[in-house]
Amino acid sequence: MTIEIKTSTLEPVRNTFANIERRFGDKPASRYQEATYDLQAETNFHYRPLWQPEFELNDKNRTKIVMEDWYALKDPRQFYYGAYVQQRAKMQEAAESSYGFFEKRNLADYLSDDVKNLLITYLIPLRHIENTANLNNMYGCAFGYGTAITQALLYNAMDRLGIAQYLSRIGLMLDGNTGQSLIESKQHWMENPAWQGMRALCEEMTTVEDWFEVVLAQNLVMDTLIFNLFYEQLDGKLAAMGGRDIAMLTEFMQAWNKDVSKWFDSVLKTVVSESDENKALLHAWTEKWQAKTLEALRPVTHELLEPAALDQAVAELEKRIKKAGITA
Amino acid sequence: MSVRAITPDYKVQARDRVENFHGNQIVYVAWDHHLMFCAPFAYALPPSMTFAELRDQVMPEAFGLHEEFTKINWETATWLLDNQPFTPDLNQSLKAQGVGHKSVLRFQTPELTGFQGKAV
Amino acid sequence: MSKVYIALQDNDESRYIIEAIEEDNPDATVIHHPAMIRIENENSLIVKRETVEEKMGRDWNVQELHLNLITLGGNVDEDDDQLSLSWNV
Amino acid sequence: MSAKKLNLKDKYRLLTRDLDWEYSYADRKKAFPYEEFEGIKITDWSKWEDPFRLTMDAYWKYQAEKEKKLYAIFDAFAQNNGHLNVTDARYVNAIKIFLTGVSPLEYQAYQGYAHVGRQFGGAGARVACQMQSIDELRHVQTQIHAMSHYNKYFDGFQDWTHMHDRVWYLSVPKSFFDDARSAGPFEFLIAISFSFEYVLTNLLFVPFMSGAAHNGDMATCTFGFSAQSDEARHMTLGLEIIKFLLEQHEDNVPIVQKWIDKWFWRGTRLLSIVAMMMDYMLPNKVMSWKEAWEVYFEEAGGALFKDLARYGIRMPKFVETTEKEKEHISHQAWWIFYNYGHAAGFHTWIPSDEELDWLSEKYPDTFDKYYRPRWELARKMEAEGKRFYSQALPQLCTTCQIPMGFTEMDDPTQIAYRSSDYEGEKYHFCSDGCKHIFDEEPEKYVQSWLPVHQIYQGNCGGASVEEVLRDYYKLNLGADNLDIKGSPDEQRWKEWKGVA
Repeated sequence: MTIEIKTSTLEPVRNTFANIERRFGDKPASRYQEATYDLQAETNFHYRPLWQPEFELNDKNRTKIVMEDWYALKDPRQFYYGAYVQQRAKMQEAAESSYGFFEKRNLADYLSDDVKNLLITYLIPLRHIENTANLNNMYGCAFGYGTAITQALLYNAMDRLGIAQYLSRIGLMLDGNTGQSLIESKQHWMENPAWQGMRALCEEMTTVEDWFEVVLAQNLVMDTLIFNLFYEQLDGKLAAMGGRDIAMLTEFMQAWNKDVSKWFDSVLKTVVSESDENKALLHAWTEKWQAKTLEALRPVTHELLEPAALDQAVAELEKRIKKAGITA
Repeated sequence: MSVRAITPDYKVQARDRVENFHGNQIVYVAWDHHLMFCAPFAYALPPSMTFAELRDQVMPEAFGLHEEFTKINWETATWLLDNQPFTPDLNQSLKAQGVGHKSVLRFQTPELTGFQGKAV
Repeated sequence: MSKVYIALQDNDESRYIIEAIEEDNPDATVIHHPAMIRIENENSLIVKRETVEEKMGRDWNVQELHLNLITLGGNVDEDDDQLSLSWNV
Repeated sequence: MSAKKLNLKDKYRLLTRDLDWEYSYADRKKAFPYEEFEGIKITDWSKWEDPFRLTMDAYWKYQAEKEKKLYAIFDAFAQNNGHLNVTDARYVNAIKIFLTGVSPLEYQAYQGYAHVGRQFGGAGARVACQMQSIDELRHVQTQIHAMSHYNKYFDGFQDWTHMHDRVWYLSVPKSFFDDARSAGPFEFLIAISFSFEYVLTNLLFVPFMSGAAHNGDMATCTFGFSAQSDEARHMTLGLEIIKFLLEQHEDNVPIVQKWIDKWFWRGTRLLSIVAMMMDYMLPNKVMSWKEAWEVYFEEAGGALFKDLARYGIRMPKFVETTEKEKEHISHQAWWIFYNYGHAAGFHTWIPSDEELDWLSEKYPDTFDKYYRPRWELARKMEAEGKRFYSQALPQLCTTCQIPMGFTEMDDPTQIAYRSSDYEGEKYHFCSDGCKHIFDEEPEKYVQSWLPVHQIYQGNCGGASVEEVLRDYYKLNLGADNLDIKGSPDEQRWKEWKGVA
């Protein structure tokens, strides 16, 4: 039996899910929209958490930031899982070919001991900072409100783990896969006086209670300073020391930083424009964490870079703060 | 046993306290061995309602769908209140005869064996 | 005796993997379900990289197994050369 | 430089666990505050065996490959009107339950694993949980995208997330996951990674996805199997966490056993919905619930518990009851929905002659004796023009929240009643298992958001059931609910297929 289907009867009954229609009208929706908006449970929670009975399972009061609609914090990159992993897979492929090239040509052998020492002392320890960034973004993901921001925080957290692993691989390439350079670099992190301020700050950050505060401290303040100092500025210094090839290995981090800054700047802008109270909070937090981070970074940048390096990084941070509209 | 929480005084008020029902109380009613009705019914009733009102005005709407309902001889039907044998007093209020908040009332009609005699 | 098992999506790649598993585990039983192939064996089952590579005629990473894997039962031990499933009985 | 090369295990350790360090400046307990209150003793996190060793670069690579394949099929499915290829319009109701009842659980799993993926002090366990968190997000999102096309052509999908927070039968899965997420981090892992993922989800995914394949549903089958490929990693995490806790300290054994008892029972109750999907909702049947239970729990679970016996772990409490229940629960569950089909967001129906005979064959000891008569009554009434719907709200079990429709397993004509008194209030349960769970932690379950009671408390809008369904649940009455017969779904299906 052949069945003739009239096209007229195959008209859709509706274009998208009702929650998406309520937000954007009755028209076809994007995959990002359908996979993001209103996914998180809003009401009628059954039991108070045994670990935090003062809150509901999903609770807007875990930060002092107030948003009428937390889904306003949409991701300009429109990352849902599929879009995210496919984008990262592309970056990974490029990184893999650089790492492969570096390894195959034994480029590590051409690095001077000075360069190697510098990397082990100042670059590889960043993997511990990335570990903290992973924790802080996970914290925001777990305690944040609404899929728009929490999914982006999760992607960010996983990225940080990825970056920590790339940094570790740089170490493994330096030591011929013995792990010795990672042991040494961890010793620096644990004992070298230059790093202790940063280590103390990382430890402190993981005890902050307000999720938006810690996400801001990490993704705006610390990241802007770290990425400027340890990738952009250090890159120049390495080139001058005959370590230009290292740039192949940190390109992922640089490209990544650009990608997430775009997202986080847009989040901040939206939060600021929501209310003066939000703006004041962001301002206070930014000041507080900027002071702490600069203090912590001073010894290590002092040893590693030119005296003006820190000012240059601060200028970069101030640019972002201004762009987001975070003022007193 | 008791719950193990981060604080020793993990205590949340019971959600279904009688005062939350705006003057009503919950009473569950079931007809044993008549599984046409998949589960006992839950009613929100004023505690002052008489047993006769429950039986003759509230119950027929749902239970009346069963063809045996009109054949019930209420003189011989037996009752359990919260699992104990119980003889209802038609003219007394639910509350006065111990039908409390979240009480279960079940009745049995052994001569009526359900659809096809299969307890349906 | 307890059975361990592994189930793969029924597709071309899986067929080579199954062939390899059958070769390395001669006592294993292969069961076909709609869209799924299940292999079970008493106590242990092993997937060897080398054998899969032989069947596929290309390099194969043990972690590629995850692309076609549906489910498994048993204690897992995975390294560069193989994935094994076992019960400690 | 030494030439010693690292093996995969050591390399993975360096790339994950070694990122962490002992705190000297801040109080580590303040950074990881939830590790102790459950009474679990961890003496050495470094004993954690990573259940699988995917670094992020490999994760991105393999997952992107999976996603690429999956979305290619979704696109093809939508372009070719794949919904026309399913066996029957009835089938689609099974996936309505999936989107409204299961997908939000994937979301809760994403949240739950994010929480423990931040809170565990051991980096190995933390990273494993983080990966599961992002996988679970993948699952909810691919499910939405798979169902997106169905939503355009069938009723009942459109307000799935709103429904999940409110609709009576969806409080069964919701309370299950709320219970797990509100528990401490170790209980969460035993509940979800071990009891649910390892012991029970095969029963949810494998037969059901095989069923989707068998019923022409390419979209569901594809996301299902693709999701299941992550599940294999998650199951391995489930087995690892239990071995880890049992090996860390002998005091953990009774705590873990208590959680296994609780979550096994809570899981079996949740799966009664899957049981009815398999036995009643798939037009082309794959295997009966009873068979699935025997293969995926009795056989596979039996092997597992034998393996765990060396730690002093025994089979879950009430497992004997499930041996009897496998003969009954699918029938009792579908009957509940048939009774309350006017209040459900999907369609219900009476099994066809062929299906009744299949059920008799699969359940020779129970179907004709106890359940066929129910369907014959339903048929008789339908033939008389009286398709019946229950006219009063049902009593619910305080723990599992399913209407009290389960019987004594030794007397299947008698509804099972259990109750407890706690602080002057009565609480009712469908089974010894549910009563036991309440009695262990009454402070938790007195909070249950029981839909029937909430309606009576006036917390669900309107005074009438119709208003609750229409305004609070946002069901499109007359379209989403009632029998498949005469539904717009059925009508459209007939038009597409060119049958009158």
